[in-house]
Amino acid sequence: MTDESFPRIDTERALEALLFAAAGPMSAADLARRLPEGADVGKALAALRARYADRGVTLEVVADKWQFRTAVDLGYLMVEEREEPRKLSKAALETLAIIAYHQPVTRAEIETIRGVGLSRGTLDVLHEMNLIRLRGRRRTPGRPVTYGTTEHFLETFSLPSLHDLPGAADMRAAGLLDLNVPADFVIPDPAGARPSEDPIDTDEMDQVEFAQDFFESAENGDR
Amino acid sequence: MTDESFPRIDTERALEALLFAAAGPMSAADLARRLPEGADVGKALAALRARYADRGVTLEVVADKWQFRTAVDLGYLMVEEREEPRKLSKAALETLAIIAYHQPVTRAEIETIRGVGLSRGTLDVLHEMNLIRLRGRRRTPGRPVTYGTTEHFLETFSLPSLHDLPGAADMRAAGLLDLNVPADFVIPDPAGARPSEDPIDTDEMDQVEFAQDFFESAENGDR
Amino acid sequence: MVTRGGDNVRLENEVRQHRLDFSSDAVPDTEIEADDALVLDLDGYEGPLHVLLVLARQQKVDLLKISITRLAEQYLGFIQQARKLRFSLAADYLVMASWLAYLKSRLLLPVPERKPTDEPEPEELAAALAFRLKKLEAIRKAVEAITSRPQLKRDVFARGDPEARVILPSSRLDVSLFDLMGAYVTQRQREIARHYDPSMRVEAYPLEDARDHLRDVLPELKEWTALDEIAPRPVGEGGPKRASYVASTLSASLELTKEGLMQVQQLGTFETLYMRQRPPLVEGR
Repeated sequence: MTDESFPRIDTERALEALLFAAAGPMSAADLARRLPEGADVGKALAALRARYADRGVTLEVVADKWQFRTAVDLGYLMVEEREEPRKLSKAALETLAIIAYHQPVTRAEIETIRGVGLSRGTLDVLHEMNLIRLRGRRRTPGRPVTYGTTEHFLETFSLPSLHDLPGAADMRAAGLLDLNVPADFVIPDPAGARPSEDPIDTDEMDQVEFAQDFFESAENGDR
Repeated sequence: MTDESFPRIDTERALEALLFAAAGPMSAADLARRLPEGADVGKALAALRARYADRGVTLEVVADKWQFRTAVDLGYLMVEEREEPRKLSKAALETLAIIAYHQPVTRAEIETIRGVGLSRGTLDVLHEMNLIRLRGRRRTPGRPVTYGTTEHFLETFSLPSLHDLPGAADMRAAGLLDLNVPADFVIPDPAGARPSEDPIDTDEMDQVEFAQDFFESAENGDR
Repeated sequence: MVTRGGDNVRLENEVRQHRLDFSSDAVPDTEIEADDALVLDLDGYEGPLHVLLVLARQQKVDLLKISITRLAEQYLGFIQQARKLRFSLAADYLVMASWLAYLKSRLLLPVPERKPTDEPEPEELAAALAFRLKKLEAIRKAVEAITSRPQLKRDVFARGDPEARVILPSSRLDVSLFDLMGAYVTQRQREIARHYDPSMRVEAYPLEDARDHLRDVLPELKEWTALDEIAPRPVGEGGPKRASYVASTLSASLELTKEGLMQVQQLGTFETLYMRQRPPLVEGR
């Protein structure tokens, strides 16, 4: 008991209620705003997390926010609640992984890593599932659009933040996330060799322009 | 420890997860069906209920079904103001503007200026948002009710007083007035002298509401 | 793109057919027996790089230490087999094949005494290819790592209790005084337009008069003169407005210009219009 004006146990209870009722993960700041002045949200969250650590419902950090979720080992009980996730093709999963680990990454870079052009629907599917978003434009000639992952991506794969992508640190250390290709690198690159053949490009660019204008709101729409 | 084949603690955890993720309240039988054989659901539910008794989320039984709910005393936390400011519809904004400049103004006068009938909800919305009020009754045949703006209206638009509503010169400066408006175009000074009115007494309010309903539905029939 | 997609589909179909023929459903995704390179599950292996990665794994060493010459042979073998079975391979596969054949030959040839300066060392190319495969493999591993995370709505479940929440509409209004003014003026102007009375004829400066006037003043217009100065001023009350004089004069000037009698020019949009008598084509004639 310090000089806290709002006692710890009340803070914990309030957080339990707020997190339980929340429609999605809540940040510590969101939570603090909903509590009386003087509540030590950080400490209470840590205490709650410990309290629920071995329960059937645990307090998890996803996308830098807090959320109650059922314990991983009890997933087998949840047959009725389970939603068969939409099956992503190998190409889509690979593209998603490249976007996740290399972000911000351009379409051309994705194609270079995979050694094959992105087929029409791949990015669409990932967009539609709200796993990826437009991040901005690369400051290189042509100002290509870059892609990154959404908060929903982190929520879906139970990741506290992008820093927690499995194996990312090792990959980075081994130079495997380096997008710079040596200048004398001349492996045939069918993907890069004919971007202008894709008739969808112009249409797509329009959409991209549009999306970028509304970049802020698009981002807010993630939630 | 009895001969339970599924240990108590596991049952409790499983129930926590099931009740937490369930779409609605679940009966003990529903729960038992979802658990492995030999789980003592009754005991585990009682234990869980005790465990959560003084938490921010409590386990409640309603009509023989179990459900986690936020603690009653924390209900005040659940009231949340939507963050996005409300937008006024075009019709509401236009009606508000006429009331502001022409107050006290009758419904018929508003309609004359607008050139279209007032739809039923428009005045209601403005009333509900506390932007307009009934001011009195015009001393003309039929003694129609007049409308004016509220204090809250002034606050919303950061106006010190009705005198400070921008006039024709301001509108012209803002480029809002067409150049072809006739010379006799006048914008009334809402704070200026008005035809005298009778006040509305409170018990008259009911009649007013009634009269208005009648009058509105008749009007809706017109369109 | 379209043809490539078509090829892929066809390729996949044929592979599937092939598998059905030999009733070998259980073709592993990634591990392929060395002598069974043809029975590649091409499902999801969209490009030559993916095939190379599968082949490279057969060498069972770190990708950075693979033998590129052997990899080239494996790949060429794969292409040969595929063609023998008349799989229609997308052009990418053949481009890769010829590049690998070239790389292999350069790796095997004795190092020339005078190196051509414009070509990279074959060893560098080989290393770059190996690194590229390593990158792709890393991404494949990343896919496994990500998809084996507890997935929301598959392994873990969250539930909001939105019924518990009472959402009050915001008391703030997203509206400005400017909006209010705008809304007011729009309506008043609509009202004016509604009360427009067509019986009140607007006096206009007749086009014929404007033309006659312009012809009269034309001989004096040796220099560029602003339209404003040329158009007559309204005289007395009740006649046409100044705007009408200007408009009719402009119309008339365009007619005269078309007839080749005068010239009109404007330096930019909304700039002053200047007009003058058309100078004779040849001075002094």
